[in-house]
Amino acid sequence: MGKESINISVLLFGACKEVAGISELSCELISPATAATAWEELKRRFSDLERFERSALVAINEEHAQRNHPLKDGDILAIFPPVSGG
Amino acid sequence: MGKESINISVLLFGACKEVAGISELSCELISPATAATAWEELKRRFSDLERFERSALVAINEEHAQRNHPLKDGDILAIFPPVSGG
Amino acid sequence: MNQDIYEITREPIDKLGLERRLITGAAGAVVTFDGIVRDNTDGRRVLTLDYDAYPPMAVKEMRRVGEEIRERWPDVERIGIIHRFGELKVTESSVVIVVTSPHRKVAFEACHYAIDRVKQVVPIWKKEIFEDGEAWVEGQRPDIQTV
Amino acid sequence: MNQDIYEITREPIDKLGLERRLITGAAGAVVTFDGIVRDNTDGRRVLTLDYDAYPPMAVKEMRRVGEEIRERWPDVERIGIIHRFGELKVTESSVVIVVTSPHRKVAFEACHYAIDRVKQVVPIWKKEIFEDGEAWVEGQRPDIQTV
Repeated sequence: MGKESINISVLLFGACKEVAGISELSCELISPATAATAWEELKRRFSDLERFERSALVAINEEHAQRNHPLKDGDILAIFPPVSGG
Repeated sequence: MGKESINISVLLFGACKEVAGISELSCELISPATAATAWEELKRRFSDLERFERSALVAINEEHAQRNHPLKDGDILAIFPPVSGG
Repeated sequence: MNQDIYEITREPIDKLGLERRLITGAAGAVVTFDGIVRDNTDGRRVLTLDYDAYPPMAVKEMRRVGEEIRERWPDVERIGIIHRFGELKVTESSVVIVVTSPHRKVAFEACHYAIDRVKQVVPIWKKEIFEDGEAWVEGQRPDIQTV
Repeated sequence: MNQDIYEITREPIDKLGLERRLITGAAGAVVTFDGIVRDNTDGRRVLTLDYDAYPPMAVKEMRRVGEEIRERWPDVERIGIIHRFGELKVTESSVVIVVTSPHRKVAFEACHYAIDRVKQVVPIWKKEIFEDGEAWVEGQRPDIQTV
């Protein structure tokens, strides 16, 4: 039997969305996975995201989170540059 | 020939107006006169103004002034309690 | 500076209109202070406030407050001050002050300064009408006039 | 506290309507911050600003800013924050924040704090569209997320 996998939704915002050319996608990850695992997978698919390696922030289920935060099946992961509203 | 006299307009505001029961009057004063001279004359006419002896402020021709400021013919003297707008 | 606005009026203050007259493409921050008639003073129920004013001098003093602001905060873009007088009901605006500037810190500081100064120097007096009586609000005697 | 207002919208912000929904007889001071699209950034002419947003999270974060305010300034009466997104023209409002309190100092301080925090934590991003190009505005990376 293979390793267990989880499915998450990924949302991209701001310059991350523009560079990737996509705002929303699904992602299947081998468990255990963290936001960092998903980020590596995203960079593989959209290599231009590499430029946000140091700056990108993440939120999990609409809450700011660290990149080492674990992901579980059904989570919504958002990835975006530092905010610039106002 | 008698002493020279000047005519001024007096405006009362706020509690001063209410206590005197008048908002505007003319006043003839013997020259030289200051705001304090006019104030003495007003207290003679409206004795209840006495209660503002220490607090009343004056303006001459729409500018804040000291009570020892000289008055000249045609001046507009305003007398009022400390302001409480806003 | 010529487009600043200083007015005194018996009519309800048109706050949105005042802001519209002051907003320019150069101003990124608009800070507005709106002074509202409260329903109580230290717990005693207020029915209305009755404002007396010396209109021409009030406008001069408001203009002077604006000049003080421009000396202290040269980055200020526009200033507008409208004070109402006559009888005001609870939740009506007695004074509206608008300050615009390219960045927000200056607009906040200048607007706060403006209402502090208006309450110190502009010749307006208010009487509180309570359910069971009335009383003129005692202002502070300013240092500049200690005679 | 339940009557505070936190919204995100593509439509022009109804500033006067927001204020009206928040004004109560207990509040003597209403301080409003209105963030306006400036016509230039460091002298370079701006045509429009294009705001991207993560709406549900933005509302959560605005609500959290409101909670911070109530901890710091218990006298605050009402808080309202509306942020707009989409394409905004010069002199249009991107964000309006209203804070009411019995006395003015608290309302000024809390409103200033609110816009500072909104710019730090609410997930919204703006792109400046110039005559001759465009650029995302770089936000500050917050300390809380240094990984």
